[in-house]
Amino acid sequence: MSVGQAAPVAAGETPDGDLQERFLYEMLLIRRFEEKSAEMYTRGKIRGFLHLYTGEEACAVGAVNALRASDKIVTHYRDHGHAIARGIEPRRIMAELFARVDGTNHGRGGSMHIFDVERGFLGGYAIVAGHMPIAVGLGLAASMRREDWATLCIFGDGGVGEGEFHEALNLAAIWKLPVVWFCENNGYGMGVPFDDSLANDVYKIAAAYRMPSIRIDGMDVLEVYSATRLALAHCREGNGPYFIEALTYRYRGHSMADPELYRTKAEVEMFRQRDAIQRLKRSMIAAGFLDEPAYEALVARVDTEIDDAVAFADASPEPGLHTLYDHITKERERGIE
Amino acid sequence: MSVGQAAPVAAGETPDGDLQERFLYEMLLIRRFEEKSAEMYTRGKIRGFLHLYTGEEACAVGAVNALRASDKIVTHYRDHGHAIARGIEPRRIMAELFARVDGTNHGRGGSMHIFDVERGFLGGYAIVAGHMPIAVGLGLAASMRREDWATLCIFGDGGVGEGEFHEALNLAAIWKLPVVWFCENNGYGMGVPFDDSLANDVYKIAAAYRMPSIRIDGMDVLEVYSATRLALAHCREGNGPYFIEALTYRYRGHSMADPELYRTKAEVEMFRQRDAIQRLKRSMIAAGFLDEPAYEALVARVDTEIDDAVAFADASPEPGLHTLYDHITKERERGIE
Amino acid sequence: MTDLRMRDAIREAMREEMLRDDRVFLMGEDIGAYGGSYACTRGLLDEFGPERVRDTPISESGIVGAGVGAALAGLRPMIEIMTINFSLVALDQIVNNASKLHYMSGGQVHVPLVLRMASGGGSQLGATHSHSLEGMFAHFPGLTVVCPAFPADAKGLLKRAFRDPNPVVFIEHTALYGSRGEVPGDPDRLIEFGRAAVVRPGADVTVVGYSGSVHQATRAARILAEGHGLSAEVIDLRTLRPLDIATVLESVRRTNRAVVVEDDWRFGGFAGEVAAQIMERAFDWLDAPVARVAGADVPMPYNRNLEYAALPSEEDVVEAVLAML
Amino acid sequence: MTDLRMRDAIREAMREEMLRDDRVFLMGEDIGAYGGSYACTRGLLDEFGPERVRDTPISESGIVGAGVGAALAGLRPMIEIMTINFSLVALDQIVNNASKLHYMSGGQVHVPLVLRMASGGGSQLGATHSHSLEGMFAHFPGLTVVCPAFPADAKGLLKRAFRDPNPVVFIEHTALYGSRGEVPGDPDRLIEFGRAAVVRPGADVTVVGYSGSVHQATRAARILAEGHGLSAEVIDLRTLRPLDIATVLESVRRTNRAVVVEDDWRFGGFAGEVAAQIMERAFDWLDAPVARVAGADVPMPYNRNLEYAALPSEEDVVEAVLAML
Ligand SMILES: Cc1ncc(C[n+]2csc(CCOP(=O)(O)OP(=O)(O)O)c2C)c(N)n1
Ligand SMILES: Cc1ncc(C[n+]2csc(CCOP(=O)(O)OP(=O)(O)O)c2C)c(N)n1
Ligand SMILES: [Mg+2]
Ligand SMILES: [Mg+2]
Repeated sequence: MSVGQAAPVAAGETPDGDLQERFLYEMLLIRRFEEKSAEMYTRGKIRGFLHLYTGEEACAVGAVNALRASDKIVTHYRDHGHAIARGIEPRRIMAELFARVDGTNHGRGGSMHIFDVERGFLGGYAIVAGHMPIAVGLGLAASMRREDWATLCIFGDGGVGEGEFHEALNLAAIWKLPVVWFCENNGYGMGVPFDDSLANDVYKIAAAYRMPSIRIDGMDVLEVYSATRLALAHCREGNGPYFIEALTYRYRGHSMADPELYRTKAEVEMFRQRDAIQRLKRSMIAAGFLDEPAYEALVARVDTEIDDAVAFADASPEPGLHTLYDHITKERERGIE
Repeated sequence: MSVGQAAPVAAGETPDGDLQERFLYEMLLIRRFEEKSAEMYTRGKIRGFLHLYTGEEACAVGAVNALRASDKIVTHYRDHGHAIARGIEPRRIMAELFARVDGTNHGRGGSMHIFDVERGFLGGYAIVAGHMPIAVGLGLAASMRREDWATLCIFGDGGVGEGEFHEALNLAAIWKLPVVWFCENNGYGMGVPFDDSLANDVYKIAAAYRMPSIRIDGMDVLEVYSATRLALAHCREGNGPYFIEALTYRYRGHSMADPELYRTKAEVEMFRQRDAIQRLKRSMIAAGFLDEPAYEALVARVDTEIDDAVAFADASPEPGLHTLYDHITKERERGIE
Repeated sequence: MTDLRMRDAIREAMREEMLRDDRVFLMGEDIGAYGGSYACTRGLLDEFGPERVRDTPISESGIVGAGVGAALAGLRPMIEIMTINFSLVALDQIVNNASKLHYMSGGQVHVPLVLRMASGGGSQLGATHSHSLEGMFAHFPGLTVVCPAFPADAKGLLKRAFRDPNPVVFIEHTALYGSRGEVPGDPDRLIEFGRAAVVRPGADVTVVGYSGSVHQATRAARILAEGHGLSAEVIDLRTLRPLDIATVLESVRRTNRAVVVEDDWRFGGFAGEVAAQIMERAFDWLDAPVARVAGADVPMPYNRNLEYAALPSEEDVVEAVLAML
Repeated sequence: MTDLRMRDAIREAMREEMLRDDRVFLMGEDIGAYGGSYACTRGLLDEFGPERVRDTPISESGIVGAGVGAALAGLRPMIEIMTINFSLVALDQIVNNASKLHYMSGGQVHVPLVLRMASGGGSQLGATHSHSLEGMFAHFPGLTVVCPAFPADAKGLLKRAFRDPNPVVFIEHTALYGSRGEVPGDPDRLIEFGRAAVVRPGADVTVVGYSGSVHQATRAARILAEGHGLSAEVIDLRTLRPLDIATVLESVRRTNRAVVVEDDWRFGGFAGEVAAQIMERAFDWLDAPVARVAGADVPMPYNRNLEYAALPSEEDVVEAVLAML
């Protein structure tokens, strides 16, 4: 897989220094969160499946920062990065990974299913492509109510193989719904190279549904940000859905269980050379937005925040056994209107 | 829906007079079979769902006649025409509609599920698009065994909305399988106009999987025949799948139960003016392949064959109740090798 | 009280709920111009327009998932899955999304979604179009499964479903769409979930059914009364989940005998669950094992005689009752 | 006899059948380069190449349907569905095509297809990834459903599945992949379907399980023997369909008490079918109602303690037995 050509986005307003610093901070925060999660997993504090986002930070930070507070997000199980970029406190996410009551889902969901309804973060989903039709329904609600919020639906390249990809894109297109389809193409669906899985490039398949569809460099946070803003503007103007394929790469295995028999260390190294964080750091320094001491200060802030997250998670109690049967159905009494 | 532009098929060898007469005979046979089936349905001889093919005869006759004996067919529930064109005796099909022991499936299947394994007719399927993955498996078997037979998969425009359309086309494309996808676009999925169902033309969506994809006039049997031959040649040369969208029209309701609230008589009339049978008759007369007496003789032969089919079906016994539990699983003793 | 067909009672419930609550909308294949393949939505497109009565492509998984999404955003969607046979291509959306999101999210979101589907055999539609999968749906925590047998219940339960904050699978037997019954006009008459109905009181045996099988049970009860001097109590479960086992147990403790009737395949069907619960909780009251009268364990054959033999009939119920005396 | 892990016994069965019959091939997500998400196919790609060990896109419905088609054309495909949770998106292919075509076609075609899938909870994978749907599959006529508990059975039953002319759903409990056992080397040793095994003889109570629950039952039997002086007979069903109820009945008629154990949700689960059949056919031998020990009726929670509480344990089995004495 080769990181593709730049997107045809009106370069326009590049984010100012403060915003770029925020991007840098959030990317560092996500990376540190993931490294710490891996550590906590090996220490048995986190269990089940853990899919780390390391290497893909620019996608989450660029795309999610382009949203308004009223917009909605649905994403896949590799969701920590998106949740952090949406402003969910790392401590509440870490507590969820620890399966504690102060976790976003009070310990019921786990790593793959972060929810925060206050922030329009309507979940991480673990059935590949299973959340794409949900994005259609969110778009439908916005359009039927004539509201101007949009839905960002994030999924992986592997999801393109599923029938629901087709059904969802078609429905969004014929109903002209305000949905931004954001495909994080990290080159692999577990161990299967993307090129062996699909008959054509993702963004070309998507274009067949007659929606604007572009491929961007998912390891350039500024490009991701401006492309997503453009896409959202298109949606809000009532022009229907917009498709973005962001080329990126995951540095770690598919999950903590992955023996990584399917790729070489050299390939991973090649992509690490293009690291999105270092790239932004360099350009910010060149532009005079950042210097080494300021960078070190950011890193220090990140470390404190993540250490705090772990302490918070560890201090939080486990849900009591008496809660096992809570939330199977919303109480009907309160339910009846 | 407008019947679209001619296909880019090398006109090449138009079928000789004998073959054209065979096409004419088969189209007349199918139409008469369907008219008689409708009559038998109202008389209670046939029950369940009955989906008639009247108006679409050119698709079945043109496409199926392009096949070799070794090729395989899977199709949808509107399958009488394809079965007749494949040479399955109308009497055995009628007996199946009558639910009798001499029916193709011995009365177990019914109108929607005609099977004749001797003729590589591997069934009519009633879950929309549910047979498309089966065509992938047939293509896979041919390619793994290095055999040169191809599979013709016939489905309707409504099937394009299903996820399995996407999964099947993608699998056939990445594995370069010898499958001809034949979409009978009759303008409606039950009562929903095709244009409201899909974001783009069928053949353009199919083209996104990087297989040759054409739209043809499905009411011109000669065009259907030559296009399908071209597609089959492509498959046999190991070039992978080929997609054909044939524009056609059904004169009758979706099934015998259809109140037809969704279209006008005028629209139906317009398409009847383009009737494929009359069209072939006229061109054959112009070419000197046919004259009125010869045509009348064909019609008379058709009437006799269909009357015989009804008599045969009516005379055939119903399956005995003791057979209820037969064929749930193939006997295991015989099964073990 | 007006005398209505089942399909008209269902339409009336949808219409009233759409008039009451503008968050309610309908989506499905051919529910608009075509009027619904069983005519349940006929006329609603003209009254409410194409946005609230939305025809969809043939994409069950897509539209059920879209229903979940619209429900998450605060709307009250009703998705018509033309028949229960096609719910299999959408099952992942129903099970992994609709039924679980409230629990998985720790109670943050809920999914007020009504899924209507036509079910049952008996019309010679063959193996793929004659399923009765009510029991399969009832197996999943988070789902409510409703199976009305009478027009009045259909209306009261469907209106109740529209006012529930959770996903409700509402299953309609195709053989009952034309059946008539008195239906109360009161637009606020709801029928609570988990309340079985004693549709015919009796003393000698308890016959439990739901949806179509309630009618076989009732016909059998008449035959038993007239032909054999036996009085059978007939119970209509009305909802499979929640299951009102209390009403069943109260009856069985009086009659000391029970037969459970359903169209679905016997092996692994819902009747087994009901039979097991009766045994577990009324063991000492039983004079005979709980009997099951259910569908033959075969894919449904097209032939009429074979299909009739494959489905439970009132004669089968009568036989089962006589066999346990 | 060699001592093998469950996953290695499964691999050995596939490997031997591929060597024996060149019509056999494997297809699934990540079964090639990745080696299978539970390592069952590791090494087979190198030995048999990418055509017979085929990595597929994430298209469960497509690949299961492709398996049906390849089987119709005379091949012997094995489709690995990574986990049973993902079988829901392919269920229509399994039910409406694989299980019915032999019957619908009047016996003209048959579908020799093996569907392997990993099942079960206990690994904190959360609500969508912890299903035990064996009972759901067992409900469909035309399917054979195999649920081995030991490496030797897994090998003998899987080899048997490859030689069957019908679709076989072969379900492997993720918690057992690492478990060890003696496995006969004879490449032609097959285990017939529909033969339950008495894994521990006993006189006071019959405990029935399959797959993972056989081990809970056995541990419980030890506790009952050592702690309570009770002798429990443990029966491993091995296949749910066909179900060997005869072996169960023979045992219950001796012990007069039965407990059925499974991981799946209790309500509408397969244990209910087994309990109902025992009641129907051994009613007069029963000293107490047949008890069910099964999963709690909740979507699986991620938290470890909650998940443990949601799954049946040997303590639950012991309790159930003591409660019926
Ligand atoms: C329907 C379904 N099939 C299979 C899986 C198992 N699975 C989990 S993640 C994954 C790979 C997905 O790859 P991609 O969509 O590219 O996302 P990535 O992990 O690369 O971010 C697979 C096959 C699943 N969760 N759901
Ligand atoms: C999965 C599924 N959904 C819905 C149906 C009900 N149904 C039967 S035919 C049909 C319309 C199909 O239209 P099309 O594919 O264009 O074929 P046509 O009838 O026009 O030949 C529908 C919706 C079905 N059989 N299967
Ligand atoms: Mg990927
Ligand atoms: Mg059509």
